[in-house]
Amino acid sequence: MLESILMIKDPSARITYRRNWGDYYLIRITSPEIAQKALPGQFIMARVSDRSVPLLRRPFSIHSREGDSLEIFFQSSGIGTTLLAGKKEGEDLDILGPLGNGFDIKNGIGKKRATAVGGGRGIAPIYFLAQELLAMGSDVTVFYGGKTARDLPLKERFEAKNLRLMCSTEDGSLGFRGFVTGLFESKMDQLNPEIVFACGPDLMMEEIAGITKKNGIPAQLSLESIMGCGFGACWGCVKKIRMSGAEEWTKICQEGPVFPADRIIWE
Amino acid sequence: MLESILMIKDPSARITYRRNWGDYYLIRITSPEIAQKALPGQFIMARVSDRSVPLLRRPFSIHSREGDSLEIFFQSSGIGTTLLAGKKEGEDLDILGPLGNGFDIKNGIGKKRATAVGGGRGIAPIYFLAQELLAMGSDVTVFYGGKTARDLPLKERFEAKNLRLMCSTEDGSLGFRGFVTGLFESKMDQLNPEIVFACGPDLMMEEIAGITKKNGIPAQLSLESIMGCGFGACWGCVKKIRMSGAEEWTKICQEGPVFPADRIIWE
Amino acid sequence: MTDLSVDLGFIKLKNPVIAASGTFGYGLEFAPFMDLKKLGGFVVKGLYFSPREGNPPPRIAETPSGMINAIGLQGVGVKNFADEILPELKKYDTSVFINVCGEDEEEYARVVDFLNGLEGIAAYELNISCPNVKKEGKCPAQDPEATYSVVKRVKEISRCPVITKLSPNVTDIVEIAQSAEEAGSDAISLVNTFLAMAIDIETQKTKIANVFGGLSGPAIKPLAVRMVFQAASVVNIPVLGMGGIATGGDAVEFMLAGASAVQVGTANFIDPDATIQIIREIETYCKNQNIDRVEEIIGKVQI
Amino acid sequence: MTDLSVDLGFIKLKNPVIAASGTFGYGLEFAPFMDLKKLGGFVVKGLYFSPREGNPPPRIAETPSGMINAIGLQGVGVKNFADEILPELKKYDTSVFINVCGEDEEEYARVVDFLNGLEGIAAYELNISCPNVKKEGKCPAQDPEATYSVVKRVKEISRCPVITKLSPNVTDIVEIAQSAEEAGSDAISLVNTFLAMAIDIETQKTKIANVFGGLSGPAIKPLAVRMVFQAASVVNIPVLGMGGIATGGDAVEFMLAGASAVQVGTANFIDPDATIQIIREIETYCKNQNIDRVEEIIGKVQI
Ligand SMILES: Cc1cc2nc3c(=O)[nH]c(=O)nc-3n(C[C@H](O)[C@H](O)[C@H](O)COP(=O)(O)OP(=O)(O)OC[C@H]3O[C@@H](n4cnc5c(N)ncnc54)[C@H](O)[C@@H]3O)c2cc1C
Ligand SMILES: Cc1cc2nc3c(=O)[nH]c(=O)nc-3n(C[C@H](O)[C@H](O)[C@H](O)COP(=O)(O)OP(=O)(O)OC[C@H]3O[C@@H](n4cnc5c(N)ncnc54)[C@H](O)[C@@H]3O)c2cc1C
Ligand SMILES: Cc1cc2nc3c(=O)[nH]c(=O)nc-3n(C[C@H](O)[C@H](O)[C@H](O)COP(=O)(O)O)c2cc1C
Ligand SMILES: Cc1cc2nc3c(=O)[nH]c(=O)nc-3n(C[C@H](O)[C@H](O)[C@H](O)COP(=O)(O)O)c2cc1C
Ligand code: FES
Ligand code: FES
Repeated sequence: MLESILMIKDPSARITYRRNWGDYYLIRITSPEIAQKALPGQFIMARVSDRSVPLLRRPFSIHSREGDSLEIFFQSSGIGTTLLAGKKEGEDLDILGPLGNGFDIKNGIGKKRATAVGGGRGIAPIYFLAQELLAMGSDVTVFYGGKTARDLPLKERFEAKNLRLMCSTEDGSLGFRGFVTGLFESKMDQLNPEIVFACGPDLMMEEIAGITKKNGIPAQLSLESIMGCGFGACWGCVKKIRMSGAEEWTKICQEGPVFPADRIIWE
Repeated sequence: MLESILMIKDPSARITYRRNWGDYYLIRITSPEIAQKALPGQFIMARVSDRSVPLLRRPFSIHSREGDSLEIFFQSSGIGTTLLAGKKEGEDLDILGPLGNGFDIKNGIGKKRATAVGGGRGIAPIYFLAQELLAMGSDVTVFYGGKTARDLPLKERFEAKNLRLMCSTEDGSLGFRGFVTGLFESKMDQLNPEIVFACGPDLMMEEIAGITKKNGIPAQLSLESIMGCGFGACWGCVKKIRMSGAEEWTKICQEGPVFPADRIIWE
Repeated sequence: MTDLSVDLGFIKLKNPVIAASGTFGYGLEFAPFMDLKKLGGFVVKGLYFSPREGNPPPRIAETPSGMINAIGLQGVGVKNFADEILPELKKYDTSVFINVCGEDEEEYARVVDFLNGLEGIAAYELNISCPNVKKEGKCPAQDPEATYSVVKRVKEISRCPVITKLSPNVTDIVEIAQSAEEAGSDAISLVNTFLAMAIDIETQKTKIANVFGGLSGPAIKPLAVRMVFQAASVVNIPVLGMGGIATGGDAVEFMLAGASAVQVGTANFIDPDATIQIIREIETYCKNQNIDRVEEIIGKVQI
Repeated sequence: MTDLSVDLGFIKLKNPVIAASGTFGYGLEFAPFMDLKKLGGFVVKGLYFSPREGNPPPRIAETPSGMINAIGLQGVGVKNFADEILPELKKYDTSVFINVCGEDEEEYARVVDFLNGLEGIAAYELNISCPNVKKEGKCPAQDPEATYSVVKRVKEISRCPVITKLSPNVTDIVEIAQSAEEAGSDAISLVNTFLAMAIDIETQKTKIANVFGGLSGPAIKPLAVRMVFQAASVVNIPVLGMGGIATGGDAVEFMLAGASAVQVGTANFIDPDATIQIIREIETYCKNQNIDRVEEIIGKVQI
């Protein structure tokens, strides 16, 4: 409830920078109030069109924050992301944010030996998270996985930071050959993380949950779901989560998108 | 039927030039097959969006033709014309054309002392018509009316041609003060036209019909109607026209948009 | 090569794409833009016995992802059609369906009786569901008994197969579909347009002179898919699905829901060659999904 | 200054804009984005007697100019609502309507009975029209007798005015509206969502886990306007119109068609302050048209 009071609608967040690598896009937006309040793992809902096709806003993790600006990093796949990819510098974007509860790094949690895993576009919030962890003086390892080398466009961005980066590709064109979960599991003993953060498709999240559970390490996972509103009004985005005892269809947008791995019920 | 066989769909007519005066826009499009066949008074149907809002194509008169290119001249008013106005040089436009039956200037009709009247954006086809009439060696007078001087952006374009131009504005900011039909009527005796062509809103067309009838001069009027298809398939665009004797709801897009004034039934 | 043909029992179509009635004129209007014989077939504009004047304009209004029309079935009547248009259509080597209209049961029968025996008619499609003719939008397809009665009457005299075209403006599409089947209909097609209204807030007048009109286009697709699914789940005759189809993917969606073939309506206005593109896109879909015969996908939605 | 207030007889609203049930949470979700007391009112999410789990996901799918939902009325139940939420809502100084749900007549009565006498309830809105709970989408609002019976039952015990919310999934909206009126309903609201379905052609599964869901949003506006017009033409109780309202112009369209007030649903998801913008736009419209009291436009469409 506290977080949600901070939600803001900024109908004219200015796009100040835009670049792309293939169908991956990075957009920087000036939106002082939202940027200043943003926490890693939170997201925005962007209005990609002023027509009724597509009708709904689209959710994007906050990829980084600098002063009055925030960045999003996304892959253009469907109609909404394609329209967003077509926006130009100087155009305004109508956004809601910061939304949801991000990664919990307060109370010393972030100060530990931390590992963060991002699969594909799921890397988006990991960058913001890693920066905040580093600022806390934490020892950070980032796993970054994708299909091919072309799906790891942020490699250099991460390399420029004072952290350990481990890459994987399914075709072996860069780093470890295989899934990022495989690489992550194989490095478990060596890294011995005290806390794991991850973001990616459901199947990957389920595997991370399994691996961390087996190793007795707490994990926080950022989930995706189709969202009608992004701010708790539609009850459309639910997943089954163990809440104060009972298993409930729980609103990802409001109670999440980040949940402790052991509270997520996999179907 | 003959004309309709010539209809073509050109999904990638290239926009090569675009300019505007306030909310009036001129767009030049390269579309060799359509341009070469175009006759004055014919129109195109432009797909202004690849989404289902707006759903239907929009009709625009052919404003001029030069080699492989044609021009349209329009006022941005609703969603479709606003989207079209936003298209940039170098973009492709999906158009159907040339559609309908234009002004009948064959068989010596165009060689007479001709007067053409355009109100507001209704001036669009008059420019093409005037050029063709001049090419036939006809003596041409053009009446061009609008609300204010700002609504007569094509004045100079016409002045550059070898014709008589008479302008009117409702507020008197340019030329005659009043409706273009008033100016036209007042010049009737002096000009003594043998044939009158006109394009504009229904009320204006009805007045022109009245004036020319009173003076016993044949007139050809270009009508507007909401169009579902533009090529005779939907029966949506009808107006009441006297066809081979009987009064019928007649498809403007196929049998018109230009009709002899004495065949139009005004409701 | 995917086999795109579909067998409706009473007729085999080259492919499952039929142009819908009232949106494809008498077919000829589309000849400049496409090769008509590539179509699975087309349904001509609704025919009453006598020529009809149709409704006064405005007859069309745009709505979000849709359009309202109230053409009022303006048309040439059976005699002119048989004399002047039908002979022309034979040239095009595709299945021609006749959309049969009537003010009452008697008129449906008269239209069919008149056309019976003429060459070049693949089947009749009984339009018992046009909402634009009467102001209240009422039609036989809103009542199971009325549906049964008119279908039965026509089946008794018809020398061609009969497809019954259903209205979506009903509480329970299933009972209407069953009535049509019981009365002997060889297939059903759905949906016709949804009764709709739009008001111009500046003039405070209705955007359609007839007050009400029928809504068509992408807006109605999810409602039409649902009805096709419900109807196809209960009847044993082929279902021709339509409502908002604009792409091959849309056509596939209807087939997965249970349609043996589809009809394309409003999309023809926006793209005169929409049907051809849709056929191509269905083929691509089948290739990507390793489907040899398009018939395999009929009703294959997993629920 | 235009007078935006509307008098429904049993209650006077500041302005004709009410946030629709299920799209405005319990109201509190919107407090960060807007000043709730500027609203004409809002309807809380549908309440059954007991807490409800709702449907499994996916619960939402986008369609052209619309969305399908099958939330399945997940909710806290009357007790939690009365204890924890209703007291919070009093702070906001606007009319709070309770959307009452039930598996059967008995449950509607129990919900009303439980809430009866609590402070801060402007009226009950009987949701006899939710299509997402049962797979077949059936509900009392599809039958005039069932409608009459449940409304009558609730009216007998209710200490608040009762608004009956109608389903658009019917052949004849007029007879249902009349049943509600005869049973003593103080007003009717319409439309609830249209029963719909969408299929993902890649997975060949339905896009909604519940198979069917309800279509809302701009796509349905022309259908909803038509039904509001038909219903308002026959009943003598106020009509609350809704379905696809996204702008002040849309709201005006419903009022011209006969609605005394409007509800805004899906638009709240896209713009949490949609209602506020709509109120402003209605005011601008009235100013431009020289209308002193917004009530003047109710039912004023020229036909
Ligand atoms: C909390 C959250 C944060 C996200 N952050 C990012 C990010 O930083 N970068 C990024 O590239 N993507 C992110 N996504 C996924 C992104 O929102 C979808 O890729 C996007 O909505 C697809 O929209 P579309 O119109 O292009 O695709 P379409 O397939 O046309 O979308 C159709 C509908 O499905 C929804 N949808 C489709 N894919 C997804 C998905 N994977 N997750 C949720 N809804 C989906 C859309 O929102 C829309 O309602 C995030 C999703 C969530 C829930
Ligand atoms: C044969 C013909 C030739 C035309 N030539 C020109 C031209 O050269 N220049 C120009 O500026 N305009 C021309 N028009 C008018 C132009 O088509 C409309 O201004 C345009 O369709 C408006 O679309 P919109 O989406 O901007 O407006 P909206 O108001 O959003 O359109 C809503 C619907 O109404 C229709 N519509 C709105 N106004 C008109 C109108 N006046 N005539 C016909 N349909 C309308 C639209 O096509 C659309 O279906 C012509 C119309 C016709 C019929
Ligand atoms: C302008 C227009 C005219 C129509 N005329 C007829 C008709 O004559 N007979 C008929 O059965 N259906 C008629 N229809 C309905 C269509 O055949 C089809 O059922 C409906 O439009 C839904 O499909 P769509 O969304 O693909 O257009 C007409 C539809 C439109 C838009
Ligand atoms: C996600 C969602 C949930 C809804 N839940 C309810 C509900 O609980 N009770 C109800 O009466 N209507 C419910 N509705 C229907 C709306 O109140 C409204 O009648 C419908 O959405 C049409 O209006 P719209 O097009 O403006 O959304 C719901 C609609 C949506 C989209
Ligand atoms: S997206 Fe609407 S409640 Fe979560
Ligand atoms: S616009 Fe379709 S027939 Fe004229």
